[in-house]
Amino acid sequence: MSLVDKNVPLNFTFDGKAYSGFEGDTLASALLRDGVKVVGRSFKYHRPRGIMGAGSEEPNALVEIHGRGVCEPNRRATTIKLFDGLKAKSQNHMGSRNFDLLAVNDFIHPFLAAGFYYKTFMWPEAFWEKLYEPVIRRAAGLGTLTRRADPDSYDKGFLHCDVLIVGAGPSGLLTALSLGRAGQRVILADDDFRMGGRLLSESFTVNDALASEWIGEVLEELSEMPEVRLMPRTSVFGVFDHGIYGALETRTDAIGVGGARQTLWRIYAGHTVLAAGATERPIAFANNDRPGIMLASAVRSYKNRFGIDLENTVLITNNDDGLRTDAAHIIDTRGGGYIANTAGRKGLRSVTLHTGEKLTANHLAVAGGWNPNVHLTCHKRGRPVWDKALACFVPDAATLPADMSVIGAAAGHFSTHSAFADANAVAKKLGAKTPALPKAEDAPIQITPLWHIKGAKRAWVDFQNDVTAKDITLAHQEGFSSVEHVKRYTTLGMATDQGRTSNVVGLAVLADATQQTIPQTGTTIFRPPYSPVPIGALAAGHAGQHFKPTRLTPSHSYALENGAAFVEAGYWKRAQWFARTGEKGWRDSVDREVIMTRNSVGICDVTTLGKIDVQGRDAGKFLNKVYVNTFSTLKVGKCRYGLMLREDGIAMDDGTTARLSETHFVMTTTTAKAGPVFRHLEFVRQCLYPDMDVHLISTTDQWAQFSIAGPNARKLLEKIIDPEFDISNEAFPYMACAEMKVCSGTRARIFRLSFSGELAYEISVPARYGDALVSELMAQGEEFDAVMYGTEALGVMRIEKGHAAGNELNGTTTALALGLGGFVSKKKDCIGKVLSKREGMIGQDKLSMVGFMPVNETDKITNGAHFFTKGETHNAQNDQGYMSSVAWSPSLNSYIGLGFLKNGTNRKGEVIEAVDYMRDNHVNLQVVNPHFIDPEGARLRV
Amino acid sequence: MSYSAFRIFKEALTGHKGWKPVWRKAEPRAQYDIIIIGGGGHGLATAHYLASIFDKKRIAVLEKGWIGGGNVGRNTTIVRSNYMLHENEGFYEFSMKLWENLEQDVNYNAMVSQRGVLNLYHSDGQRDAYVRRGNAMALHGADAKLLDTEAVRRLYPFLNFDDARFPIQGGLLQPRGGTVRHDAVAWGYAHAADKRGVDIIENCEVTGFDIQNGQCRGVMTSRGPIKAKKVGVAVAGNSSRVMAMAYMRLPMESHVLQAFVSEGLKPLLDGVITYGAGHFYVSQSDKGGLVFGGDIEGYNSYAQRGNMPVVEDVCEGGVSLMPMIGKARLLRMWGGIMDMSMDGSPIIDRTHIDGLYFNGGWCYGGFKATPASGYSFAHLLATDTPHVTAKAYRLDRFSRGLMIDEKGQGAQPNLH
Amino acid sequence: MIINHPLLGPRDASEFTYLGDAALMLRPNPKSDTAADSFYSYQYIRENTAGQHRELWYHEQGDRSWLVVTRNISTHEITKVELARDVKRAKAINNEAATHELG
Amino acid sequence: MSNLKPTLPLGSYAKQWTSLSLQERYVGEIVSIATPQGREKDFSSGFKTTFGKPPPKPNCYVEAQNAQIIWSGVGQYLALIDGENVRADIDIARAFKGRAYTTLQSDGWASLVMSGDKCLDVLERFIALDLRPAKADFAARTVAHHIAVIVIKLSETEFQLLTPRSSAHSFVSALEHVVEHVVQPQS
Repeated sequence: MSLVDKNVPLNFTFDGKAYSGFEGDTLASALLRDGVKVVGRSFKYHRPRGIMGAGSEEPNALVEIHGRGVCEPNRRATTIKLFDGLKAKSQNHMGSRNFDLLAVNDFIHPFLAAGFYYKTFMWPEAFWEKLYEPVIRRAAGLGTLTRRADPDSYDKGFLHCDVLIVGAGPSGLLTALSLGRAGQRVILADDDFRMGGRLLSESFTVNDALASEWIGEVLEELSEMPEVRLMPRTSVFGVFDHGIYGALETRTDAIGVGGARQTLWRIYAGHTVLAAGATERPIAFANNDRPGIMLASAVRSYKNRFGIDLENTVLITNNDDGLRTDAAHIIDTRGGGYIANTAGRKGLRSVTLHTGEKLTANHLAVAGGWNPNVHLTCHKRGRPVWDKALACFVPDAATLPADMSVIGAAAGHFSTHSAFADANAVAKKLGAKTPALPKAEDAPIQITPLWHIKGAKRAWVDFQNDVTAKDITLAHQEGFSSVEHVKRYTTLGMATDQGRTSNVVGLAVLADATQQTIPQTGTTIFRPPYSPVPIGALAAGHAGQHFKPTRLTPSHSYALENGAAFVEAGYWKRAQWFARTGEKGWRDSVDREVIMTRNSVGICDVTTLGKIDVQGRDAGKFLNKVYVNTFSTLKVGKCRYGLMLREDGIAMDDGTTARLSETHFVMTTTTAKAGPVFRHLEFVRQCLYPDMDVHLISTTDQWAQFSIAGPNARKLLEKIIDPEFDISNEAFPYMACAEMKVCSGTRARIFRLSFSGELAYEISVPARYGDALVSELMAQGEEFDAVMYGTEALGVMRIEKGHAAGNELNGTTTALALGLGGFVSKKKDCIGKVLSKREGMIGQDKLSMVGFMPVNETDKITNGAHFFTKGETHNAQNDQGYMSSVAWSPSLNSYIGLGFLKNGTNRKGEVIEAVDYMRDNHVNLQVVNPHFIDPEGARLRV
Repeated sequence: MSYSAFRIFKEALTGHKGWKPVWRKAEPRAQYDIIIIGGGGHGLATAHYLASIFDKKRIAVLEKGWIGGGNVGRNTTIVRSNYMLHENEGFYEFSMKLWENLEQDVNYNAMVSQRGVLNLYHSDGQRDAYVRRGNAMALHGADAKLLDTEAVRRLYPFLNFDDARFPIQGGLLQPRGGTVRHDAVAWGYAHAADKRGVDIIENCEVTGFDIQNGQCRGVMTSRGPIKAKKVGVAVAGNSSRVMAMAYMRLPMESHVLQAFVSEGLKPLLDGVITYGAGHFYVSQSDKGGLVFGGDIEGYNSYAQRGNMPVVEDVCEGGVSLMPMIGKARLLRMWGGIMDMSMDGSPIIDRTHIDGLYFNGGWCYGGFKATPASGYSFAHLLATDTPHVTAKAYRLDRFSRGLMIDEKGQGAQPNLH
Repeated sequence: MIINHPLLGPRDASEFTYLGDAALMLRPNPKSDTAADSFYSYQYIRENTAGQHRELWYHEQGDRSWLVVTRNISTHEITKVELARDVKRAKAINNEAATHELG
Repeated sequence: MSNLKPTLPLGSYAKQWTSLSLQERYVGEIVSIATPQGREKDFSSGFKTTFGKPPPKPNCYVEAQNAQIIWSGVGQYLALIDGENVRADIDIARAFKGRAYTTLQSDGWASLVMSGDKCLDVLERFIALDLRPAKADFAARTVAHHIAVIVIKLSETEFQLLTPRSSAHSFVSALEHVVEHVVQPQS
């Protein structure tokens, strides 16, 4: 009577050899049934290893799953649900799994004791990276990660419930039943693909019938309850704040078969019932790691659940539960029996008893007692406590999260009866009526702990990381007596199984060495995740282009069709330049865009600039607080440049703000700072001055905004503006703004602003018209040879004009340094004003923004260069500042730059050295006025 | 006891019976010349340099738990000296030079492995900032190379060059950067300090300062009062808590930073890579685990643990940069408490209380600073003058407007 | 984490942006003689006590409210969530009081 | 009327799966309406006059004649108004007799309607809000895949999603990715 379906055979390969198993098998059970002994190699000594457990505790049988040209390494064969076509391979060997060249480590093991590497490999100094370390690195590691993109796709989701039940064994199932009947929203999750827990692996009865019948009835009822969600193959791996749990649901182990291979769930639970069961632990004795030596509970799982009779089985146990295992020979350590050694390198052949008697054995079942799976009680730093009678750690009510209950074996209540009793108690506590207790076994725990059978030979504690009992005593001898030190020094419990089978045994060995009790020696803290989680699942949905959203401008389609190259500006994609046929490189395009704009007219999409509607009776007063200059006096129909400081006196952002009515301003921010500025304004509004009448709304996406710049800007704009509006210089001067209509009645806002230094306007229309407007502007502009220009030309023109931008507003510059000290109103307070006056932020020797031109006109200026006074040594002490923006100016036929120079304002005319080691470019530069073009601003006022 | 290959050979043949404790389990004495509070990397390094360079005697290190249990034992093991501001770069380059001679200095293999630290850039603006930084490094004698996309591809062909939301444009490489086996740093310094007579006293929690007339004369501890001529505090993560016992408030918040390790994998990644378009940096340990991390959680915390959003954010960064790691599995995560200072840079200074010295504010950059921090703090404790590379790390720099703000984020610690 | 928004009920903390100590609501008086000192403390000095912490969170991906959250920063337990504007209005007789205390 | 041709943010997107459909829905105009400080009573009566109903509570919307009004923040509402009227903000301010600050938002949002039995299975893989117990007048703003979204419950099997115009394409592609893990493409 087993739970595999022999009518459904499944074919698979292991290390290239064909095998077959059945529906309901794990890879481990199928391999065992086919007599495979050696499944992999251990981490350090490369010892042959077989299958030790039957669940997620497995430390030995790690394999790779292959598919679609990649592999998933380090999978426990015991948790892989067999599927047809599975290709699995063993890992961590040089050669084959049966003949691993690195097994030489096993023969020189005395030289590889715990921490040996800390004491040597120090000479000669240079040999570490070149010789020693590469050798160590090659030998270390487990499976291999394929150097190709993960072909699988994952989901991420959010579930909400009243009660999350972790573990669908007897206690979890019964709890779910009661709560489900009471109409509560319940999630029942279990990492196994079949629900039932230990009942599946034992030969118990419930209500005098096979346990599987009871399980079937309960699952059937649960599956019909709309508020109950059954989640098999779901590992609840982490406990986070406020009742949030991380869980990983696996749909299939096959790689790249379409759909979501796994789903990462964030579960929001009102209460959590931990019914996670317990894990059996081994006993440390000489050569206890041979293939064929298994946990007794696993031997029973393979027999009862998977229908595999493991021949020639010997049992060693220190407790009654172990006696449930069928064995040809029983060694009950409570009667004084123990094992002196084992033999059989690639598969157990014999067991030598303390008497010297040698038993022929192919399998050895080890029953060292059970450890409750308390892991999830520790993720919020709860500490389990030692229960002496049960010889295990149990959850401590005092440190348990208030919204968590632990029941059944996870609480140290091991019998099926007590599991059911716990379930009813917790269901009652959670307000549900409970059914009569199902009738089940109630065997008491009878255990006399035996942890370690001492001897000269190595006895494994942490199988995967090859930590032996001797390593732990050696660590203690060297002063590493804190359990955390021992872990770190020996690597005990640090392998992929996180010490599931080794932590308590290791602690016991350490306690023995320190002559203390186990609770005196300590406990180890369990950290998330309970079981390893694929990084791909944690990143679900965010690979490749989906890593972050993409924001598109209203002219995106137009730009795509007109040769634009795009640049990332935060999440935005902006046109960088528009290449025309015949242009050899980006510089050709950018130079043309600049020249044509300065000679006639250019159009640029500036929608990405943040736009914030500021409305209210106190809007002017509010802006006075956030800007260094005054806005309350701004006339309706006018714009003003504004500089905003952080409270620490450093420039935060700048932009122009227009006044549309007495109570209505429209602020613009830089593209990068749109979000942070909005947040800051809301902080000022809600947290500092909640009594001001001000409302803020972001309108960045609402309005498509274009800059129209160049001597012909007005002529172009006049062609589209509706005839009732006058935009002559007299009627609509520099810094004017108004709501108007364009293209026969299209609502538009016109701002006479200039970033380029030319006669310029910014026009904004509801974004629905953005795409049409840009085409219309270009069509109407044909007679002027109008061009679209991108961010590069925009940058060139603003550098030519000497406007600070993101490179200058870099979070370390003051209004003074930016040459904007004069903007700071002396009549009023503003955010940042007080702290901007600290001694370290004022004074002549501070950095200030100036312009630079090469002395030798063929020299190139490079951004990021550091400045030095001519003739001084190039070292850190003499550093005079740095270059922040550089452009080739087609207008001046020269490279130009903006940068910060100590006392820069007073050094105009001086020749300094710009030093750039990164590009090997050292040049002499002349310090000039940062306003390279039209410093008087005549052009923008025409 | 001294370590050597010969010694290992001998011990291996004689059953490892001769190994002695790496450091003595010292009992507190009534009085010391100098007490260091905090048996982490910085505190133990300070003790080592006080004894070895400044020839000081009667030194104790007081540790409330076990040594190396704080941030030196819970970081991502990266060492580098690639800073932009001179106030930092000089200090971290000094630290790098000390790392390069660490093992010989302390006779303990901390596996200083200089396999390179590569910071990727994805925009012209980032590139220019890295050029400025690389030039600052060069001015301090550090090594820096600007790489273009192709050079990055030659180093790490498996990064996402084809389908990236933010394409890799290049990187700033510091070949001398790398990793160090973090726990071994604490043990190595403890070993060396112990050999020079420093008392390393574990399970000894400081519960108060003995301050009279503006003068610190010792400390109260869970194991009784201990007198000292000078007391140095090196308890990053808990600085505010400890200094509050001296009635000092600091320009600092405590935040939690999570770090992650994958299951062991065969060698894949030689050096350290930092993503410029997401919160993700990664290296591979000698044991084969990918060690990676990202940003701090963003809210004040003294709990050594974090939450899901950051885990996901870091993994999203990882997969977008290295698409193959989707198939690697996260094995373990942990959190450390960071002293986040108000400008992202540390403090090594005297306090207004005579005899009380402070070292903290390391943000999440404390590990790489360990040797220079120890050296500079020892210098300050021994000579009452700041070490030349740590002169800017003053407590009063905020009131004077002399912030050292690498990231330009201002007085908001969670943005540094 | 979950923040129980006083108007919207429980929301995942990832909808919010964190700023810091709620004392940042008490901007000192810029006209006071001690403005330089009080602004320095206001901007740079933090109690940073392990335990109860009143702090500012902004519901950036929600209703744009600034909230004052009372949270134990050793355990992350949240005991109170208020609208910042209500807190400010209730406490601030003088909007620019030169005080460092809140509540 | 304008001789510029308006475009919908997603170009009239529509896609059908076996048991689920997703399509862009033209909503007419969207106007943000804010309450002047200290004039809350005037505002309420203005609201009632204009829409014939009291304003919605947090997490809710109200159906008015030709409009759907969502609570969007303290003292702020988002009105979705039938029909094209690019001056809707000005008209509403007028209807409120100046007792409200209004801002045109129609072009700031893309609107999608998701219909079908599997809506909740898709949405639970997309946003963190608990939608299963949501009432019939539920509306709330949250975030999905780093993108803002306003979720409006129309019925048990129909939800309207408003998302910012500039990132609407990213939003749809993230949503499609999830949909295709839950339902099969229509054959």
